[in-house]
Amino acid sequence: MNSSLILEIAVTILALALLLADLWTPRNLKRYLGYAAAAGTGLILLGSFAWNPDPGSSAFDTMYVLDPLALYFKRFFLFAGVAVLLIGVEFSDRFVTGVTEFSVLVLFALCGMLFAASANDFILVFVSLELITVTFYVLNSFQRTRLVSLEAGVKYLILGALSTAFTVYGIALIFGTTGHTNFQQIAALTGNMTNKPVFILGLLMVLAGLGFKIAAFPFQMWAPDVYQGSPTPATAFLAVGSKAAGIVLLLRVLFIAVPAVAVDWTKLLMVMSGITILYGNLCALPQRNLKRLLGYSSIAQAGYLLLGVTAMSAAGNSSVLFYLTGYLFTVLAAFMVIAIVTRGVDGEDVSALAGLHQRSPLLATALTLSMVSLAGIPPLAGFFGKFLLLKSVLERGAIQPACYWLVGVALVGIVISFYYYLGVVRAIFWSENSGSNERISISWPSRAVLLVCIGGMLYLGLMPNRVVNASVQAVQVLKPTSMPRAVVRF
Amino acid sequence: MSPLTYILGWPLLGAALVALTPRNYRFVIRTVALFTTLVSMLLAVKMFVQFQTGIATPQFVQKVPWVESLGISYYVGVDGLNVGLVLMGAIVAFAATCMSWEIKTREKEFYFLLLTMISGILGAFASLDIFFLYFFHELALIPTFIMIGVWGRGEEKNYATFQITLYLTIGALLALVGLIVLYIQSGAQTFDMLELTRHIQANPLSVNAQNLIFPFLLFGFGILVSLWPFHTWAPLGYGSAPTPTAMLHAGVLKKFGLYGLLRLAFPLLPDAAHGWLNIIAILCLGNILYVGLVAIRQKQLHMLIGNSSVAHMGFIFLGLASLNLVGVTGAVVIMVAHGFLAALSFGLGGYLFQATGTFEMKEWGGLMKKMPFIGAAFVMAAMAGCGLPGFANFVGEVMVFFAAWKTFPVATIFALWGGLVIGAVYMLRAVRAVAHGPLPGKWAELTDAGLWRKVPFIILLGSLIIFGCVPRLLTDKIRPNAEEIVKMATRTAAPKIEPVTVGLGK
Amino acid sequence: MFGNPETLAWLILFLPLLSAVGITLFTQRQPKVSALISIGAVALSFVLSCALFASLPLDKGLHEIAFQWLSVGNLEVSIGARLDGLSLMMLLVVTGVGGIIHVYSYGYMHDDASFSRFFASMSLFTFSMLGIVLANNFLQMFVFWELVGVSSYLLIGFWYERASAADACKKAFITNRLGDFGFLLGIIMVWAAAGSLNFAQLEQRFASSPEVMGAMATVAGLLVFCGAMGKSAQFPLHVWLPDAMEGPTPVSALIHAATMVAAGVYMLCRVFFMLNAPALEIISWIGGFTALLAALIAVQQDDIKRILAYSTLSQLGYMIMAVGLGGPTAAMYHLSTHAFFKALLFLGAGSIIHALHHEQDIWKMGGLKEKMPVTFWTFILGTLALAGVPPLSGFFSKDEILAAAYHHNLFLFALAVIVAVLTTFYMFRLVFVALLGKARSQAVAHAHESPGVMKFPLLILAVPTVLAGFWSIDGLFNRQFGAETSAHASNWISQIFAPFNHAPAAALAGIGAVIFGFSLALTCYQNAESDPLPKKLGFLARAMRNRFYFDELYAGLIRITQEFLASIADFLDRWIVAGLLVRGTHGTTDIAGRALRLVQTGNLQTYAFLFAAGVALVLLIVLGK
Amino acid sequence: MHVGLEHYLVVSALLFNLGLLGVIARRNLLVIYMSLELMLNAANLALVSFSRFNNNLNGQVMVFFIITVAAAEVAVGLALIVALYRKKQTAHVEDLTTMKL
Repeated sequence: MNSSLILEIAVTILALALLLADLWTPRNLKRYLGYAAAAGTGLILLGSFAWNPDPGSSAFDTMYVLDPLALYFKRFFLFAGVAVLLIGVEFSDRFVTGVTEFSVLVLFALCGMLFAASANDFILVFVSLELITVTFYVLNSFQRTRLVSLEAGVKYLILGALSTAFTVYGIALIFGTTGHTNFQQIAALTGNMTNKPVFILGLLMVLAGLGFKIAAFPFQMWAPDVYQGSPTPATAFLAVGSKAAGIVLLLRVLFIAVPAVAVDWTKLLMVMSGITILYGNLCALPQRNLKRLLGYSSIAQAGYLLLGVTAMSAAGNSSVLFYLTGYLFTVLAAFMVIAIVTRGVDGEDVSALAGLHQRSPLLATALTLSMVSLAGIPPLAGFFGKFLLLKSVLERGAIQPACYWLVGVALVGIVISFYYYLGVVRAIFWSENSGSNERISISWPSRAVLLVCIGGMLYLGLMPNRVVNASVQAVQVLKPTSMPRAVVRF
Repeated sequence: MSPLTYILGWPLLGAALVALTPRNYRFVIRTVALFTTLVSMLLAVKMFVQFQTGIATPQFVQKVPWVESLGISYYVGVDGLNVGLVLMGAIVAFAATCMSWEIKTREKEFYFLLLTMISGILGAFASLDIFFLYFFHELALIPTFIMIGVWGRGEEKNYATFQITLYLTIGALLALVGLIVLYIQSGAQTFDMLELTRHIQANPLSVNAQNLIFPFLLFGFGILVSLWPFHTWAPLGYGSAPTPTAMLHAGVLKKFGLYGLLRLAFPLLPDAAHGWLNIIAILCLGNILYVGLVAIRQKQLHMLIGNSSVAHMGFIFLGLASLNLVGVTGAVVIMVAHGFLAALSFGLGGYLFQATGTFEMKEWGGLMKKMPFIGAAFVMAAMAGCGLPGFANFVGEVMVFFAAWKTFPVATIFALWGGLVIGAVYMLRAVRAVAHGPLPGKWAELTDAGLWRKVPFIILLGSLIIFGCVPRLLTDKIRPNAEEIVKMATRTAAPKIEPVTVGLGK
Repeated sequence: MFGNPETLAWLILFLPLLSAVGITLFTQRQPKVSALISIGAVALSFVLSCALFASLPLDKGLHEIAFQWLSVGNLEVSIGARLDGLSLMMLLVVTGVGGIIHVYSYGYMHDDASFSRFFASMSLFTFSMLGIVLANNFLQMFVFWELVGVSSYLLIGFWYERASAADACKKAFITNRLGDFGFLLGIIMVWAAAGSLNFAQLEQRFASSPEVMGAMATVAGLLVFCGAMGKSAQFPLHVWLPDAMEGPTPVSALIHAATMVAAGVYMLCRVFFMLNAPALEIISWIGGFTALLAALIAVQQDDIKRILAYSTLSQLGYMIMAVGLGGPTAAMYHLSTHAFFKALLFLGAGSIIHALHHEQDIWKMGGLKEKMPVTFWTFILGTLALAGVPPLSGFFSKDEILAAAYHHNLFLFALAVIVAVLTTFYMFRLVFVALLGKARSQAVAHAHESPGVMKFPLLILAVPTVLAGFWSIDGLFNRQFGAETSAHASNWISQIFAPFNHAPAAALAGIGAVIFGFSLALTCYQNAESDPLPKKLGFLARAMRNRFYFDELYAGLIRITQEFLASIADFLDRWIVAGLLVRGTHGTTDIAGRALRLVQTGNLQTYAFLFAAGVALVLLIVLGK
Repeated sequence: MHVGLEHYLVVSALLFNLGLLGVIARRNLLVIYMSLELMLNAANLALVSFSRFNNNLNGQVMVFFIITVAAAEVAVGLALIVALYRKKQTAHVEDLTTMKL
């Protein structure tokens, strides 16, 4: 057993330990187990920075690889895990039972994500995806006294299972046509597989499964309902973790398993990303429910992420990573705020934010900054992220003029998004305050998370240099260089 | 540390302080804002005085690498083209902060946004790095929208906010795309303007690439400058904006588009630019004549001023389009002059609105009687607006006319008509309606501006007159760079046909 | 240091500016001080002008001093002073007459609230006018041209509370702007073709190569003339001058009689070298036509100031015509003398109006001879001079014009003679109705002579009115324009008869015109109760009274052109661009959003179906190609 | 007759589509859920037949994974559906549309 699995193992052990500890913890102290989980995950995160494995190391005979890309995403997921666990504690008084189970489930999902980060084989793709999905069935319906939560759970259950079915069948077809499930081996063959319909069909079905995870058109239908219904921490994890897992798997499949096919699919990806952007932004425009709004916005964001993928270049991939990192802080801050603000009130209507700047300047600042960052306004992470994405696509435009149209669509999306994002800001500062006016108390861990998220947004916006370099270096394992060097063709 | 860093840093510092001050310490907030902008104004004046005339290379430069892998760096410095603009920006910024007394609600948020906007503006004009040029502009743009949306006035406020957001965001994004493509196509792997310029001079872009990029820049920047027919956002937007915002945006931030065209579009894409010159000349007539006529029809002062400020943009475009030393220099002079003028007239309009609570010109009349200072300032603003000698606008406009005659005789004739006749018509109508004529009884108790209220107007008028009487203060500084720009822009490049290879990734 | 012309010239130019600035900034509250500053400034510059005039040997080349104001590429503009006979004579006229009028207004305006503002504007005007006079290049002339425009705007609109005054100043400025539009265009053409703005250099260029302007020569000349049209209120831009009488009377005297309106003529003489034959032809016709038109209108006006205004118009027409006929000497000569006697007349009128408490209708005056003798006699002198009765100054200058017309163009000569007749007629109509006869209103009953500060200016002005003919001003100008100096006898007896020697027909015609006009006026208006002409002339009289309906005509023109276009543009902006396009985009986006949302039915089977459909779609996109 | 790979694949494809049809057409959650299991098993069948005909056991391994995961999925899913039934007294999808638009 080599050391490359150490993070996954640590997380699993932590989860099991929590389950045991839960047996002896008196009811009123259970929420502290949540803190413990967060702390433990935090320690693992810090440890991951201390620990640097040799790049090529792998496990389960190359089914699982530990390359810089994997490490980048593992840290990403671990941070997300810490934040979500703390959001969960904030939220715990709204669970009838099983505060600890919630944390444990989060940890299991996290474990799945960690595996997904280094999946190098379709079997592991399937297993890790399932680990994530199945735990999310429970997480989404965790407020089992609230009908919306159950409904969200069921919808996610059916549609998730459906997407799994497609993925699995796709994998079956790929295996059938290539006789392999390992990425490298498939890559070795794809040169002459590109014209085999069955193979392409299988690949597409896998793509559908991943598209479902990142909520990209045409597999995005579930997102708004599930985002709205699920408990806020679960939604946060869904928005950040499972989307990121989908992205990393998409990158790996496209650029490691089937780079040759990936190039042929540029057009497809462009169409998907363009429509996703428009769909998400347009639907978000009339939206009043905050979590549903973020659901639609997360669809739009998926579209932006796909922009980077369509660039088919190292620049594109690294910008995807950068954007995702910014998105991490942004969205976590937003959901943390929502979790705290909606503590008393039922439902998450935008009006709940009225007078927030008086009730709690910190929350107001955090939510404002995250909205501004999502809208892509300097000096925050979102601005530089969008800048990188557009830049990479425009570079692609030099060989594929269609990219200019895609950029045009993206711009339209950005303009539209201004309205609803700034609308939220408006609601925070300038809607007449109807609701209660007492100050909101925030526990210091949540406060810490918020500050870290704000810091992250500003850091990525104001001094992106290190993260950019890190992402550039992380995506070197992906091989977009297997494409012909592009030439301007006007 | 370059003085420019301080000039744009002080307002930012002020913004931070305001953010940290409790909202009920109104006085502290105001003082902080006034003090920081005052300091940055004084620094700007000092810089302008110390600026060495006759050198084309940027001065007071400071360069800090930001993202090496993309060749982005925080790079500020001034040469002839932007030294005047930075000075003007700082002065207008202070004046606008002085005018902010009219804001009575949520001062904390307002001053925070105002100071952010100010430092964004100054940064945009001080930057020699394309990325930061855009970055700062965007930083200044967003507060504008919020300020109009929240502290704006008039029944059409919401529509105005929507419209200005729509137009300006689209304009900015188009420009951004153009800039990125320029960066990519140049293959210079740097956003540093000077290096990029050098690189492109060494190996010009292919004509196709230029033809691809130029429209993005022209229309992107054009929308930002309310180039006809993308101008309707401006009058309504300014009319609905709170006075300081209108002063800052109409006066300073709006010039960003022109600055971009002058700095990047024309010199770096000469071949494409030549194809567009005639169209620009026609569009700028749209500004001068069409918008001028619209201004004649306005019944409300803020709409009239707004339209007139749009009309003035036409002269600048004409100057740029004439692409010769005199024209370009004149254009830059107008940029500076119009900055003061727009701030002045919007400031006066705002003052009258505060005093009387209306913009309807038929409601007013004979206000000169009750407020001699404001009235006199208003008359002077109107005169400057219709290009009276002694005010800086005249210098620029006359230079533009002289320059444009050789390239676009017909356009020049129309522009002259627009500047001398139409301008006079609507400006004097305004004076006639506002300051002259019998005084309606209801304004009997109006009083003139007190000493402190006079300060911003005096500063702005002073600057207008100084540069109007001693234009060489500006023109001598501008000339060397204008020469460079013209040389590059009129270079008949033998465009390389063999394709530029674009590294996907490095 | 006062010896060298530089300092003198600069002082002369900038003293009034200093006083204007000083008054505006510091002495708003002390009217008397302001008045003294202003008067002192103009008086001092008059003295200095005399010194300059004496110190400069005019026949030895021209003195030109300048500093560079603007220099970019091939556009070089300097603010300078060109000192030659033309400018020096003009300096004397402006500062001299101006000074006297300043003094006069001290009395006339003494009870006005904004005394300081008045004198500030007067100083500003003097400064601008001096700038025009001294200008050594086109752009400087244009700069001060504009400044003169704005200061006259301020002075006409001095009583801005009065709607009529407010409208008048607006009208004056915009009409002038129309002229300036042509003027600047002409300047630009000249610069583009001849490559310089400096008068001296241009003169050489034109002398060395007459075809320098090429085809544009005539056009450019006429465009430059447009400027003169505006300032000197020549047809068709003449409409503003009579309305300008809304200003205080001293202003009318200074600006709209003596100096500003003369600027046009002065400018034409200054740039005479660039006017070619066709241009001159047109100029002369326009001048002649204006002279006739204005004279006709003047015949039927009842407002004393308007009568004088129209007579000014027609005299300006004379001068312009003279220039057109190639006689800048005559033009400038008449300009100078006209400045004296017209100022005198206006000040006289002002003193009458002042005495009658701002009564301006001549039919409500009369019988002032005993009440205000000084005013009466000086006014009579002015009238005679204007009519051109020998040996008063007006006779000589007018005679030179008639002579010029006689030599060049007989038709214009006839026209000029007719104008001369009309001039005598309306002036004596004015005298008979307003001054002689018996009092026609209460106001007259207790009218009394004006105070000394207003009387003495009249007396002082009366001197040149009478004697200017013997100062050989024309000789000065002749030297300037290099024409042959007309034979000037030493003693004044022979000088009186000089006109009869060199152009007897013209001189006799002039005198005949005077006699004829006078007898007409005598028959019609000696102690007439009301105006007999309307009955005699019918429609023509009504047309004259209504200024031949020019204002109405122009109003209509503006309505159907500018206003119409403006309303169209406004409509497009308000409804098509802002309304349709922008709101449309907004609407469609919003609707699109709401429509798209409908897909989210909330039914998971819909979603499942769409998921499968999505897969099919993707399949189609990839395998379809 | 000789039964080849194609036959197995056709069957599995039929199963898959039947399952999909069930998911889309049937109203009862339990039935829908069973149809989903059907789809998974279609995949299993494909995998098994592929590995049988390619003499490659990875497919079989995959099948084991799928069966295990499916079992877990069913456990969770049924629990969820029961919880829902308790709460709402219905297991019909058209009753699950409180969140829409």
